[in-house]
Amino acid sequence: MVIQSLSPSEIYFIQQGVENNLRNDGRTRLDYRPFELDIGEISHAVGSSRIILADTHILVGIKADISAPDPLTPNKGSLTFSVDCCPSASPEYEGKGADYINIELAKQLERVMKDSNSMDLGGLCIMPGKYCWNLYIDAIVLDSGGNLFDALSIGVRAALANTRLPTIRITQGEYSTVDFEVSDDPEAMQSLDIDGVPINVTLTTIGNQFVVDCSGEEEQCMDARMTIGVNKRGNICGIQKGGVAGIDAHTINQMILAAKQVGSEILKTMDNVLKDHHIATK
Amino acid sequence: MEAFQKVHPLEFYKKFLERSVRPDGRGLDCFRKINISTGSIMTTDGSSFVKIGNTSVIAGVKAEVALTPTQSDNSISSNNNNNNNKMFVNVEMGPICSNIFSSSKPSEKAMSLCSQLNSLVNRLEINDKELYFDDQGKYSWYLYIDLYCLDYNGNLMDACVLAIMSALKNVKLPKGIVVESSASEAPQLFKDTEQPMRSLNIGTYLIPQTFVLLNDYLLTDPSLEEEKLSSGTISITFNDRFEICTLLYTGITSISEKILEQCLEKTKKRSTEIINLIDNCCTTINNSNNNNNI
Amino acid sequence: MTEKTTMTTQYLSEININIYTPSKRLGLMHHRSNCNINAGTSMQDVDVYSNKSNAKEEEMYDDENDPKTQFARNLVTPGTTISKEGEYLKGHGTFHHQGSLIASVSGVVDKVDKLVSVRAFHSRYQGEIGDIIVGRITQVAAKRWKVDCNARQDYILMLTAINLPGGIQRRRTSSDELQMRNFFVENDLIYAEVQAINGDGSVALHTRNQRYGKLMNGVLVSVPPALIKRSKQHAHTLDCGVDIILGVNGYIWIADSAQQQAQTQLIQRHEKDSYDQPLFVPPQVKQVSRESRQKIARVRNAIHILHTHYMLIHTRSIMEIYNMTLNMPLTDMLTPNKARQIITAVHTNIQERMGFKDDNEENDTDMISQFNHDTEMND
Amino acid sequence: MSKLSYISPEGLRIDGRRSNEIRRLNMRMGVLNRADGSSYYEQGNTKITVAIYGPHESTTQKSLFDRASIKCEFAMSSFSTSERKVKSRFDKTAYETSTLIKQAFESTVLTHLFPRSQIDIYVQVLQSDGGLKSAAINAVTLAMIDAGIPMRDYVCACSATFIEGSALMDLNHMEERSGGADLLLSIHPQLGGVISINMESKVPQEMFESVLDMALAGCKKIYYLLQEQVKKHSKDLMSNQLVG
Amino acid sequence: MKIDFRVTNPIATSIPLDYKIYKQQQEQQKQNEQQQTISVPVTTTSEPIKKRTNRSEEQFRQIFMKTGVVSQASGSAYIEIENTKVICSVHGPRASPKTELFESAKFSCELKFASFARPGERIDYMESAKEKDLSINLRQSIIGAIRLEKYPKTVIDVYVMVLNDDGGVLVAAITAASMALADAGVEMYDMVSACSSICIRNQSISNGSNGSGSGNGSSGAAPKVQSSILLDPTLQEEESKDSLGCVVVAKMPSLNEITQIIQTGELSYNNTIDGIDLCIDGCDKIYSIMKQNLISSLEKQVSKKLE
Repeated sequence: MVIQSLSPSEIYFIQQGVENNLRNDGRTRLDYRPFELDIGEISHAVGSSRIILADTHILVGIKADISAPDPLTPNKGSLTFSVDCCPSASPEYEGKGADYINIELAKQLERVMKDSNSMDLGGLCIMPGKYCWNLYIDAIVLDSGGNLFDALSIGVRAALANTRLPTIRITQGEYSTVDFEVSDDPEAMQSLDIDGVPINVTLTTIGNQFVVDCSGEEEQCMDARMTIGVNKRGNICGIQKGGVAGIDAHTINQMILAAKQVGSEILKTMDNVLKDHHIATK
Repeated sequence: MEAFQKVHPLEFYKKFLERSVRPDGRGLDCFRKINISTGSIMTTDGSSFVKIGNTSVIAGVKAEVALTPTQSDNSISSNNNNNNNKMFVNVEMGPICSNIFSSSKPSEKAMSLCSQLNSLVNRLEINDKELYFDDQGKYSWYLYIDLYCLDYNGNLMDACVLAIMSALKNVKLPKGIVVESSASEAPQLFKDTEQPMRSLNIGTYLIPQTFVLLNDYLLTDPSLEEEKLSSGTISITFNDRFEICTLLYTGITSISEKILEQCLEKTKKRSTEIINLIDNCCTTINNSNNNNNI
Repeated sequence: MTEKTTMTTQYLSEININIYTPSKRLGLMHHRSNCNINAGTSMQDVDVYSNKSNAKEEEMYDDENDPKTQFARNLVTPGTTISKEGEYLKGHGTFHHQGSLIASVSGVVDKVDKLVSVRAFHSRYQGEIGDIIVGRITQVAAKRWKVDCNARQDYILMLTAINLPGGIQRRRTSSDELQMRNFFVENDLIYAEVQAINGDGSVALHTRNQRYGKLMNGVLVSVPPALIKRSKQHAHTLDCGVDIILGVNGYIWIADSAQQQAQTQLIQRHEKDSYDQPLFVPPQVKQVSRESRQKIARVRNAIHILHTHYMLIHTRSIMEIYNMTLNMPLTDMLTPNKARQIITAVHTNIQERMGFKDDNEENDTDMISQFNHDTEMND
Repeated sequence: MSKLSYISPEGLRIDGRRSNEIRRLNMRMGVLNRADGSSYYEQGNTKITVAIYGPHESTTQKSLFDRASIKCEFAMSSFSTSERKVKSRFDKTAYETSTLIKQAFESTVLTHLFPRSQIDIYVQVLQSDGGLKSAAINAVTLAMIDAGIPMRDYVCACSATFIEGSALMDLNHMEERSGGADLLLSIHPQLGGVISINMESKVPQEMFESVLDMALAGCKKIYYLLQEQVKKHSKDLMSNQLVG
Repeated sequence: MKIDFRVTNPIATSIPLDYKIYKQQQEQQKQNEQQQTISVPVTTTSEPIKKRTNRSEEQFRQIFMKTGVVSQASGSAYIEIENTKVICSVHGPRASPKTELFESAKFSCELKFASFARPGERIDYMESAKEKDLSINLRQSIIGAIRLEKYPKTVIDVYVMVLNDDGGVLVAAITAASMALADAGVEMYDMVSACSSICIRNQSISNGSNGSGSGNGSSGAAPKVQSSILLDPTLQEEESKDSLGCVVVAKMPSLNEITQIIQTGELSYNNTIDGIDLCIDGCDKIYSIMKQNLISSLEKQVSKKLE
């Protein structure tokens, strides 16, 4: 089926639904659809996760390699994000169609995850100035049913939680060359601390109300979208507005408050799920 | 009147040329107003902004350091002879300056201009000593000159040459210090910010002049319209000892020596005017000079 | 604006987020997937198949009377030959090859004396004359509209095949052609009937009836067409006060019946007297109350549950789930394991009813008997 | 590379398989909701998902008046191979595989039933450990059946090679890079027709027979497993309705 | 593939560092020579923020604007915010090569950095992700203000070139683009003005650990860090290690609608809200300056035509 485009009366019906806080599928304005999260499924990657949020199906894989760090930040590793909306999500993403969406998604992830120094990149550094870990975080959107920003950030956070990097021992070789051995016994794996890693909460204004986690058809009648990154400490880690229409200042404050609330809720639930997964895969 | 100009541009121009005047009021030989301002870009070692009538070009020079190529490298380097191409010119004509250029594929005009300017820039007799980073000359400066056309209204060649000249005159190079650290690591290069910066003295001046043949009238300093209607363009660059650095003729009809002589005469006449133009723009050298007469 | 502030703060507290382990396990991680035959280390190969490499046309080994095998015998996959001699007629989903009839889709074989056809599980809708469908206008072309009906290609609605406003019958002039846009515009939902199937496979629709026309102020749900049982009547009013149109092509339209009646009366009045001005529907006619919205949402979720569990969709199965989830909050119907509980409960109900065999179903066959061919054909 | 012996003296290969065994298969159908047909196919460590849209109104002008046109796009995810390399969908190998799939299914799908319409096939490789082309063809077959698109027969493909004097079936990445003869065979198992044979390196005549037979046996085995999976999937689908 | 005619230098060149800073680091290294087993190469560490000399925390940098600078474009504008210099040209509603009907105009933005725009090494020409990201944000901010349905089947292109980057590039680009669109006579609901603010950790209180200070896992509690909010930051302030986060707001002042908000870095809820409020009334101030400049430019153009 081609991306559903709705008739004016359907859009009006959805707006009325949002107006009196009962959406087409019975959810209220701040209800999230139940989603399924699975981690550690791709054996080649150091960390991976799969998230199914109703129709949206995203797979995140993380690969790592060792290289010299960026001269500006000698004692920090690096994170690189890339998103690929493959045409199986919708025929619209075929060929060059997906370029802009991929960049926007990847840049939003980078802004939320990297600039807000949420991850302790120091931990990724093996030897300041000489060697550090570079993490390449790649996400594939297999099926898109609305709300890609949130699903992507939850998937990336889960994949980071699942990352296991082999421990490296540095021995001072003669005449100041440095050699190090990679020990790959599964027990002595170094995992990352994802406590500070934020997730996105996207609020969409339909009519003059705003809703969370909008489905594919609700995105058709979206006026404006605001994606807000929230982390466990309740801080705001990145805001980006999308959509054509403007939003007045008062609604923005409310949106940020709602995002903080919903974000901390998701983070809490997510961490228990990751804990049981952790115990299950031990 | 506009309708006639749009429908039959050539006849429209012929009417004017008979009385040896141009539609915008200029005579055949007079030039559009030129103004040059330098030092407007803080992040460069030297910059200039040239505006000839409506054509405006901005030039920025960035100086970077590397090992001076020893004599052996010198022989194999390509044809341009002196200061073994330590200066690199790049021209960008993006969609900013006019809607005929697209951002994806670079235009041929920019490419041809770029190669001409690169060969021209090596005509400036700047001896190697000027570009030495440290006293022994082990390291030397490399100048990257980037030209961006901000408004394309004809006669871009002159604007670019003037921009390069004034930008190079505006260049300030700091004194270099080389610190030999432990054997293994390469020596570290520093610039000494306490001492005053020295400017680059350039051997000669480049005096550019472009003419256009419009059904056997010779027009100087053509605007975009005149360039489009013309059957040939001649561009000449002299240095201050009136030696010809470049002479380019592109056009559909052949031209006689007589016209060439005329062009050479006219350029000679005008060279003094351009030299003091370049000089006075550079005499007001003060870093905070960011006059905004763009 | 003040109303909004109280709205958001009031229910900020009870936000419930629920995360599950995936029901459709992909089993990407090799050794942990529980569905393969013998759990061994990931690299160890399944050699149980190697000795059966020369499997010929293997026999079904289940016992005869279990309904599953009785059904399983009819199951075919592409390429299996249905009959060697050739006296059967070729229906849908089959093709002739060197004299023998071979199935081209995987599905259930329906043999009606000479005609053999195979009905696939998921497949696009194949129009048949007289089918009632719901479609969405994709393009306004010269003298016709192109309509997407979840089918192999867009169906065509000719300008001549619609009722002119005011019910007058006349030849279509070029001025009608110019005002096509005020009949139907892109993305409009229409309720139409298949009029004819042309030689080259393209299908013509018509809306030459009072009931047909543009659908407004409701919700559309799309399901695989195989789940909609072809029956005489497709527009129903469920006893919970919700209008539902089960399009044979898998598009289902749900709307509030009270509001739809008010809307149709308004349109009829408009058709009679002021059909030349454009139709204006006042907001109070468009208004749908919160309770009816809840009913519509419950019906929509019920259909969603039937679709995910691949069960036939018709009024009785919808109402079955509707009544069962009356006391359950709407959002619970979305959660996967709650949905599974509902389905098992529905199964046990049908089991008991099947056991008593007391109900004399109206002509609508119940789900089990639907599968022996004779009853289904005379529908 | 040190002379790695591909077959140990007892006849076992690097990953412990015998010469006539295929890697473990794990398949699922109907994985994606929005696509008409979808499948997830796993052969050893090679993991592929396929989505099929169609037959639907053909968007481009190249719609054929008498039959459906098939479009295929093959993409590898950047974390699919061991070292990370961003492979665009437009590099040579991707095009080569997509045309191979397109031709294989143009001869199998009964395209004359849907004039002027279009079938889109999108193949996405999640993890690649050799045998990409054969795994992709088998995965697309499953997705086609899930989409209910009428086909003459299954299309089963298998690769085979000739290393150190014996023919091996279903190669993984290391065996593919061993430089031996690499043959890809795709057939209609029940109608018996061969759809395509791709052989890149030169092989003596008599060796060719044994490699071909090995590939044929591989295809038959894969066909048996595919059919098993389709039957199981259909039974699951019908189970709700049947038990009632 | 773009054929790259650019003239490149075979020899790899680099930027010499500042000798003064090098000397200070040498002394500092000598003191703690004992623990340091592996010598850390000297790097350009971003120095802490210098107190603002010429303007207070809530004051703008000096702004100069001019429209109609490019004769060939249908509308153009040049803006200088002290050292950030941006030129923008609009090639107004022109026929679109694509044939299919679309009722509202297509709007595309492109932002490019001149290779000498940023301090430090010369940027070689390549379509960097940073430029693409800025173009997307620029388009996002402006598209809400243009009445696209007035120009069916047309394309409006905005090209922005950054000549000198000293912080606030996106702010300058948005202001220049809306001035250029007004100059091109494109119908707009309102001009879009933009403003940025930054949240800086005061040196005195900070406990030295970079990143978000001491808030360890106590969800909801903002880190106990004294921070102040500065308006219109320069590049040095933006990239210093003391900056906690930066907020950019684009707004249509007369309709009082915010068309774009971008926040980077980690800020507590109150800091974010204060930053946004500061930007909002910053936008109103800039809006009045934009109006004056536009009117004076139009007057000059009209007077030139009358002569």
